Amino acid sequence: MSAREPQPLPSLGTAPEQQELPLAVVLGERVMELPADLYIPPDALEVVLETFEGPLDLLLYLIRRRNLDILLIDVAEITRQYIQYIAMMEAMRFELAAEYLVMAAMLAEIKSRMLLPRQAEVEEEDDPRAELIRRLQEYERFKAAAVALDELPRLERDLFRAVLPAPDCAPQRPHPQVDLREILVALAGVMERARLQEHHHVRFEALSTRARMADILDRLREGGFVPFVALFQVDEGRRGVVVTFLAIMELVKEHLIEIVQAEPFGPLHVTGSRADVPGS
Amino acid sequence: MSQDPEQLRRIVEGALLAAGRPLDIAELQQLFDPLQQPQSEEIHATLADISADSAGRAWELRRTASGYRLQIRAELAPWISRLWEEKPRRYSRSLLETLALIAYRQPVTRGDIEAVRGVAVSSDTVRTLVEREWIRVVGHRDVPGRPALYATTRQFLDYFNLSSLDELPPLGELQELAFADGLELAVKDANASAPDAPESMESPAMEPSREV
Amino acid sequence: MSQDPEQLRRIVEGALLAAGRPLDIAELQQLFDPLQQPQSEEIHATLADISADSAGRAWELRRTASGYRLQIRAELAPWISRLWEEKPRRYSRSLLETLALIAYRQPVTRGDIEAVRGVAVSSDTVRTLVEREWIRVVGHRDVPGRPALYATTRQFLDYFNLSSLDELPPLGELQELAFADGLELAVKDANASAPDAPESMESPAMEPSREV
Repeated sequence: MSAREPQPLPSLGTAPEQQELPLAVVLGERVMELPADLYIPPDALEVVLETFEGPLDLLLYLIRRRNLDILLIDVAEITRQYIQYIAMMEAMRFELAAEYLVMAAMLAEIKSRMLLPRQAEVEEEDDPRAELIRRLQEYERFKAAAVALDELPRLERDLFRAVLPAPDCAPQRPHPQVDLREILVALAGVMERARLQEHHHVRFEALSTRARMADILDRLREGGFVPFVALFQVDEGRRGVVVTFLAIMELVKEHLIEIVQAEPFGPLHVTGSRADVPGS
Repeated sequence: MSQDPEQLRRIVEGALLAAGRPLDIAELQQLFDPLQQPQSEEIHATLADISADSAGRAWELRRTASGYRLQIRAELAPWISRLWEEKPRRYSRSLLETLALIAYRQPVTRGDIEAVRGVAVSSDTVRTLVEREWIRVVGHRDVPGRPALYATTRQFLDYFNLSSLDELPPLGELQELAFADGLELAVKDANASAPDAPESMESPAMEPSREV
Repeated sequence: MSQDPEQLRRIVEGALLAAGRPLDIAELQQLFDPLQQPQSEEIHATLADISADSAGRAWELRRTASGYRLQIRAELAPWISRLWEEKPRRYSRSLLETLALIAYRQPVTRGDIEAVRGVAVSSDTVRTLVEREWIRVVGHRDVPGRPALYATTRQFLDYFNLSSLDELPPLGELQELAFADGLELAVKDANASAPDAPESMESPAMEPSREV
């Protein structure tokens, strides 16, 4: 199993690393006419040869062909047939994987060993046929498993997904969840960074004042003048009044709003800073 | 040649469920061997049968310009659409910092936030917060460029279960948080110590030298 | 919270039809608002209902490795397959044998497969199987060259209508095979002496595929 990909059969006599193997047997038995005991009509031979999945497959084929009812087969006969087949393949210029030659060598070796006087007790492990039989059996199981797999009902051939168009619906993207703590940690981080930059001292007013500043700006967005006193809500009590007052002062300081008085001692009005009022 | 009506229905039903596109009468006929093709009247009757059967099911039979198709009823959209719901992302640190600064310093401009953070605030960040309805524009500062002033919204308070901004923890406590991640912070307790008088406006962190 | 069973059934049925892929119980529960999610028992009951209802119809509910799906019954394939011009793809013996070896012996290396098949496994075959998402690399064997170990995927099981590897057809008994010369070598337990593949010595009895 040295070669990954099938490769053209080299001239058998010159196959370099096969020298010590009895490939001469192959050459010796090479026949250019169709063997008489091939079971395949000559015109189908090409097709059949192409379908073999390797030497084990070819060997299994040969054994099973001869062996439909007989369990035992003559290794010499099988070897002879195998070699005839690969000779045919070679003659027909099939791209033969090196595996076929290795198998030919293995068979030839088994055959030659069978010809030697048999020793009384042959350990099974020493019998070169044991390994071959094991491999053939193993391969045959998976060959059958592949057939069974192919017969399983499968999508796109036997089964079809029932798929209907979905109703129009914009895919929803849920908003990220945020924990208040994350905001606080973020703020703390910013402030720490700002503190390290000496020139960026950050001042924070009371949050109630900040919130009220936003509320007041919001009320003034549409332009025009709002009576100063209208910004205060009596039901908020003294604390609310203080907060609103501080918010207004801060907004004035930041030039976000203006306080105007049409006449001395007249009512105060508040308006968004001038540029904020369209047309002014 | 006439088909067993049950089998005919199964085949037409199966084809409509598998096709995922409209099939016209001719296409439905061509599912059969030429010698066994049902008449178009038979197909029509089968379709009527299928349509009647679909009452109370997830699908309905619709006739479109290019033929008949089964489709999932529109009223199931709210559930079905969750099949394609994206996983919620997480907000970036810069977004959270921006949100925090708006919450604590509102109303502020992008420039104000950038001055504190020391880095630019992306338009995406602001847009995301506006789309989430957590911040809104409450005005414009009267300086060149008239930058928008941002403040938090009612929805922001609701999301964080606050009745007012006062319930945000005071900044003094935040100092201790600066490097303490995952610190348990009881918002309620913080509220109890929220400043409510002018003099408490100046907590340790806040020297009055503010940059605009 | 319990749902109206009729509505629950419509929603599950609709989702299975819209998804175009198997959905598991958790995915079906997540079609609902967190506060209204049916219990898994309710989902199971609904699926049983849908399955019972499909008797005699074109479709069937099938549980495969990734979940539940509605599919057109195999006996209708002769008609339904005419919807598509293209003939279903056929797979070569070498691809199927390679796939079978991976399915029954996983995790295996290319070398393991070649040892059984007696012939090189082409890179094309492996690439095709990986691209179909039927196999994937699950690790590397700690030997020189660190060859990739392949295993089958959930998509493989889904495609072949299986809910787990246990449902693969049982691997056949070793066929009797022997050479004649009086010395019969019926190797009964060839499996146990497989060379250089510790993992593959486990019985082909298929552990559940290792999905991450």
